Amino acid sequence: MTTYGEKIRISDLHAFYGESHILHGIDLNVKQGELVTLLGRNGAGRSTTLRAIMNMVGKRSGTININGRQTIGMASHRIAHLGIGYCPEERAIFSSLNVEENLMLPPAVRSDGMSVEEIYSMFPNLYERRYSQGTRLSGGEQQMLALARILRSGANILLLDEITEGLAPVIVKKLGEVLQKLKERGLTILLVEQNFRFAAPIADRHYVMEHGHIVEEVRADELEARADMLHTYLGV
Amino acid sequence: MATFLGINLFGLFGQLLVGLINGSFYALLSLGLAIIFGLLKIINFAQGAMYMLGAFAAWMALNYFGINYWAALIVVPLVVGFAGVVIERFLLRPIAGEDHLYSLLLTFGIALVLQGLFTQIYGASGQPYSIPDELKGGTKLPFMYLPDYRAWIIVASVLVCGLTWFMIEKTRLGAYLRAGTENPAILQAFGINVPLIVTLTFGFGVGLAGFAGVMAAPVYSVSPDMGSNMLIVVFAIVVIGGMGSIGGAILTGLGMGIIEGLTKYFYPEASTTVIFAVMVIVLLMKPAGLFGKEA
Amino acid sequence: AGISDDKVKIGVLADMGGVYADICGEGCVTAVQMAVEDFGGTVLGKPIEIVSADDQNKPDVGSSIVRKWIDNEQVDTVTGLVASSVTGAVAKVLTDSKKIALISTSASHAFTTKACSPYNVQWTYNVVALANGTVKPMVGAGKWRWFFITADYAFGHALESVATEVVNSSGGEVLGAVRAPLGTTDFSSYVLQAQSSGADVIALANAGTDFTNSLKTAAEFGLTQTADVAGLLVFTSNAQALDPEIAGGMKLTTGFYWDMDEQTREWSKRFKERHGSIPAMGQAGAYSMTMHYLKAVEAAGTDDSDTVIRKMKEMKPDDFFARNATLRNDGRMVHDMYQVRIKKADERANPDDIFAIENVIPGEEAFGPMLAECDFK
Amino acid sequence: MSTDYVLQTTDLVKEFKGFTAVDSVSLNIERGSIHALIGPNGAGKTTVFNLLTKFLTPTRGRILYNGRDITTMKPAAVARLGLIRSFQISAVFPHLTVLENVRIALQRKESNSFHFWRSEKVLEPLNAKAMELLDQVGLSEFARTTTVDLSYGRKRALEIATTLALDPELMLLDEPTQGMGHEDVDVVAALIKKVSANRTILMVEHNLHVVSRLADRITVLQRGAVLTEGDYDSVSADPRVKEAYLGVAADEEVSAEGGAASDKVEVQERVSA
Amino acid sequence: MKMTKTKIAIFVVLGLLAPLVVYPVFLMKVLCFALFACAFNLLLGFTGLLSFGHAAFLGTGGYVTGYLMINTGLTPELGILCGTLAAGVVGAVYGKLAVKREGIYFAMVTLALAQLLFFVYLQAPFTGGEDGLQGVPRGALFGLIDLNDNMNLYYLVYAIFLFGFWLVFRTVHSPFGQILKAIRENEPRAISLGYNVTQYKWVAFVISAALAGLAGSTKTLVFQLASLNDVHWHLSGEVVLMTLLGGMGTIAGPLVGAGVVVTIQNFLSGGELGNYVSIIMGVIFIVCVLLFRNGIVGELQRLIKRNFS
Ligand SMILES: Nc1ncnc2c1ncn2[C@@H]1O[C@H](COP(=O)(O)OP(=O)(O)OP(=O)(O)O)[C@@H](O)[C@H]1O
Ligand SMILES: Nc1ncnc2c1ncn2[C@@H]1O[C@H](COP(=O)(O)OP(=O)(O)OP(=O)(O)O)[C@@H](O)[C@H]1O
Ligand SMILES: CC(C)C[C@H](N)C(=O)O
Ligand SMILES: [Mg+2]
Ligand SMILES: [Mg+2]
Repeated sequence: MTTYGEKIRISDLHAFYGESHILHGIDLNVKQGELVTLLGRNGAGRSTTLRAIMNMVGKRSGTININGRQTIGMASHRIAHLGIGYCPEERAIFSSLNVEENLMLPPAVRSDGMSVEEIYSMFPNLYERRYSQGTRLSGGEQQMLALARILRSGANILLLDEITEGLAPVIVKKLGEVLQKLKERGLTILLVEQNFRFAAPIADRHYVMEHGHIVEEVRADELEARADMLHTYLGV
Repeated sequence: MATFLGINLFGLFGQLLVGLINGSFYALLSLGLAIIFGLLKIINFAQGAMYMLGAFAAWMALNYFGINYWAALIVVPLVVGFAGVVIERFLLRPIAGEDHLYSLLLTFGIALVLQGLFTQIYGASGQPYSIPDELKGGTKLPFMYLPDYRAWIIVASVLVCGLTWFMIEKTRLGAYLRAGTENPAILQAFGINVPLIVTLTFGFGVGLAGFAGVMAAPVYSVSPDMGSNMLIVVFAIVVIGGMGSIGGAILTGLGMGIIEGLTKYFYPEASTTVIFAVMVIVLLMKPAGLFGKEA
Repeated sequence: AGISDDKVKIGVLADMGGVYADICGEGCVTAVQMAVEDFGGTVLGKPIEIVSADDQNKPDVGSSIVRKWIDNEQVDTVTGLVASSVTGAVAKVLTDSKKIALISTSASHAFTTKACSPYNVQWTYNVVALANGTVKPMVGAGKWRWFFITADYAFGHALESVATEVVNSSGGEVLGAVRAPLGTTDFSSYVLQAQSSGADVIALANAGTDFTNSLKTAAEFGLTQTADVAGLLVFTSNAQALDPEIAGGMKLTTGFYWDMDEQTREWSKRFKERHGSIPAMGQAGAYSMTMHYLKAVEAAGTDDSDTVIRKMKEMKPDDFFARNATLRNDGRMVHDMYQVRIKKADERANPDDIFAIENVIPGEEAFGPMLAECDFK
Repeated sequence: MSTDYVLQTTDLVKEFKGFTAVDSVSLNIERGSIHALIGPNGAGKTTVFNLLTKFLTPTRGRILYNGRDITTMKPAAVARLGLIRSFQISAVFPHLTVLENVRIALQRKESNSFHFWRSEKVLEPLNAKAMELLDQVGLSEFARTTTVDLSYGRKRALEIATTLALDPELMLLDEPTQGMGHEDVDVVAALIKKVSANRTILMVEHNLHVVSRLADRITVLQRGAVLTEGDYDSVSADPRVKEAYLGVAADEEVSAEGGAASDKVEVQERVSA
Repeated sequence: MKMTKTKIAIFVVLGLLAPLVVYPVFLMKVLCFALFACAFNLLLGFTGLLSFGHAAFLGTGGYVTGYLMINTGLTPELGILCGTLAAGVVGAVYGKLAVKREGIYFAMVTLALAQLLFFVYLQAPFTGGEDGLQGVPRGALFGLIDLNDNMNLYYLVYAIFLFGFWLVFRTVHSPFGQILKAIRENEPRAISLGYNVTQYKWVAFVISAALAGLAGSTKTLVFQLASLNDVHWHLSGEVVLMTLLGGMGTIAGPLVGAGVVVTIQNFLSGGELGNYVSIIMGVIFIVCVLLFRNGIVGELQRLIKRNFS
């Protein structure tokens, strides 16, 4: 079923937290080198989609193919070893580890990850504060660290949840550049983002979610034309 | 007799030393509990039974297989640890998502079964296990006669506690442990086999109790209820130290042993209650324990 | 008159798995079975039955078992009876229901003094005999200053207080005492307390594994080299369990020793064949008193307690165990006691060769006089 | 002073181990008004709420409620004075019925809450009042439903009914429309408007549409401190607010400091441009 | 299971007739433990607090009643009343310390406090230490009815049990019980509604402790003995087992659980199977936790619900 170059293919994905049914049959796919966003209002189920891919929800059904491998029955650490890096919404910096330990924590899932030097040169702040406790970092620095640690692991499929939240504009700009560069390297990115301005210029496609369904798919070149639709789903 | 301000120094130092020895066992056991609690949020009620199991395993190893004390010191913790692995894998994992009270009750059940089993087989009165030849005899200190084996207990357990602390606080594996304590789900999403770590951690924590059991066999008689008597005190120590704090468990364990020793000297009637009294005071002043983080 | 419920049922309450299990556990049951068999299995044409139970050395466990036996299972008398704490509770239940308590192993003298009852019979020994037999000669030999490590319950308290009286009245002095709970596993702090008292004699007012553990610890801390350690109550099985290095030479008092003469050896051999080890004094006592009870039932022609107890006191006990014996009106069986010494390793011909009898104490001297208020006719 | 303030804080500070989450905040909440607290994520809004309702103790500063110093009072005591909050995460008693949920709140005013020797039948007189409240929020037909089975929006409504049952003088609502579909948002906004009669409301809200519709007065927090205060028009025109919260800097550069709301506004601006 | 009038009547009559068929002392033991478990369940099942030290209250009741009956010649009803009050007082003090903590911490704190009391009772002169208080007289109720007669005593115990059972039932279904339920469901919300939840938990704790003391006092009268076993933590564990097995948070569960556990113990005690008691108890714990967390009554209720509604 999988066409060549398709890194993520999801069909009829349902997900639950305990009794509550959150995702109601999601279908989506992401090709290699593509950057795709999930849009939608709060609680639409975008974070849940990423978590479901990582098998971090209560229960899930349907099919999720990563690199052509069905992963619905896989434990989450095995999924990571298919080359996925997940950057959660809540950042999840570990307070009992220092910055460097946080950075070194995820084991390499592929061999061609960024070296520590590369990472420090990209985020000099982290280098300066490498021995301080993880959660003593400013919010922005924590966000950088959360992203940096999955880049180091060599993951080539990135699931990023609201990575610009709480960041100063200059860092946001820089993150945009980083993502652009990663894309050029051939990495595949699934991005959950509230900051539409950030996402629009770098994304190839957008999925719009509502109430646990995917309600629209918009290519980058259709954005202007379908502005009204976006307004209905995302605007107030 | 050396006295100072009416205090019989021989008696005092002697009791302090015995306190330190008891403290060594407290430290080993509460360290195991703290590790398990930290990562799994399980109050392991079977920790005392595992300690008992360690002592019996050493006894059985000697009497059935001719394995001597020194070999038992290595083999038994592994065996007990393996028992822990089995327990975690087949009994605790199925209830991992439930209220933590259930794991407490489950391990309580395990403790009852083990204790009953050994009472049934070996009787309640205990089996003798002699001090290894190398450590028979003692050293004449100015204030008391210190049996070599008791000295060895202090050295060995401080060493093991120290190594464990180092491993958890300073190594990569320890980093996984600490991270797993905070957020196991994310750690697993990074590709780390958290269930395996959890199992091994439980095995390790329990193995520490097994180690303490082997250490205890020659000085306390090997009996089925040796663990349950110890366990409640160790619980109080963990509460005093602050649940889940590794360093806290070690320091509080040793410290409480010493306080108990002091009480035995100055007011022996209170020696069995002093730890609980300290616990009450600590709870009133610092509800999260001496080294615990405020909830 | 006649036999109630068409059978005589004997309950054996003992410690089946605790610190006293070797002293009076399954062994007491075996001894009682032997007595019933030797008696012929029936009395006045009715069968004799035995039930047994584990009291776990806990008064509440013991007394609720006995209550059930009496109310529900037609038990006529209860024997075994090990830890004095349990016996205290059980004897009250038995007296309330007018049943005889055949106390084989409990040592407290209370059962024939301040807690005496017309239904109590105490057979083997008691703390008075132990103190008289062991303590008196030691003080006499110039060991003036004493310190006690005491089992913290009825038995230990009784033994300590009786022994203290003996020490004082013989001109010695008691420097102090520590009380260790029954089943203590680590005696080191108690031993240190004893050591820093500077006493000449550290007396162990405990028994069973408490005794072996405390003696071992005393040896470990070098106490045996600086002072005399006296075991006030030592059973053969405990002496056997100890390294002869540590225990050899210790002097003590016992109510029975298997290797005393032909009679004792004959019975003990039979016992060992069935039970696997030589009999401890309580086990021999349990046999002897069961026998005496059954003889009294036969002689009285009934199992009615009041009649039987009167008969028991009339008849003179006399067998391999009870030498020069009478059962006094207070329920105390007065018989010869023995001062023995634990043999050193090189003296022992075989593993069962443990005590050397040094002296026989006549019963009157060992147990002392009867209290007037306990003179039940 | 002519203005009547229900609640006043002076130089409220909350520090977490060296980190200042709330930095000298002085608020004045006018009686009878709807007052909104807005600001980027992490600005300290929830922390201020927690301070006001005593779930956290201030490091420094004072809180006056009806002129009375409540800085060191216990949460339950403050609630009894009529200062009631609702939670960011839905706060109901899931396994009680909808009616019981409201009744628990009504019971507070009764003197029988410690009466363990009486039948719960003594609570029945409260049912009528409870039904009335449920009616107000449109839940009367669900009175006998177990609360877990309610949809998200209805739980939210129930929570408001419960809070109303205490007849609060000052109601604190933390993101009452969070996680709602826009139909729900409108319903809840209307509900808030309706219940604001005769009481004061202080709310945290990211949805600027709701804020503009409801709020008489708005305080903008940033990095724990008050950035500015005023009515909707003056606040939304303030260039600092534009930069820090709305994310529309003077030169129209992208600013990501804003959270969810700012971006929604931006999308709106973009698509309707 | 709804408590209909007929069901209650059948239940009461069964209890009245039971001693004609079954050994009354056994029945009294079941009733004492059932009352103990009901008291415990008021905390665990209806307030969500797992106390692992409830034996402290049972034992206190027993010791105080025993001591007074032996030494002052008080009539049994007064002895029981004093025991109950004493347990309530200990409960009030322990409760103050314990209710500040939650979940596992609460369990540990109650356990340690109970152990503290255990050691105090072990050494205090008035408890008789290891020997216990032996030969407690049963006396005559109001100085009139001789309680040495097992039948008379049975009906007293039965009446006490019914009272305790009723009180638990009443508490659960009272205005106070409503608040307890709310606290168990969502504590922060209850606080924000203005309830002083520690106060409510404390009151529940005291009621539970006093009822446990009542059970202990009654038990002492039945067995004429108060001993360390009654304050030992094993007993605290046993009452958890009874409640878990019967079904926590159900009204009838503790009664059923106590009945089953006491029957098993009675069946095994004494014989060669003695040591299996603890093994079997342990296995029941494990099986309950793994498979029937709702307990016997809870599972039955579920079955009935599934099949008839
Ligand atoms: N752990 C959980 N347990 C129960 N329900 C949850 C949990 N996490 C999320 N939900 C619910 O699932 C739904 C989808 O949440 P999700 O986090 O996927 O939304 P989102 O689209 O990422 O929105 P947000 O902007 O809030 O991040 C929401 O209604 C939320 O309340
Ligand atoms: N208990 C705490 N310990 C340490 N820091 C805290 C604590 N609680 C909050 N903070 C910090 O205080 C700051 C303010 O948090 P607060 O929750 O008040 O923000 P907010 O304005 O409500 O944000 P949001 O819009 O995301 O809800 C944040 O940086 C947060 O990390
Ligand atoms: C077995 C014996 C040592 C029992 C002890 N003599 C007692 O009375 O308790
Ligand atoms: Mg999200
Ligand atoms: Mg907030």
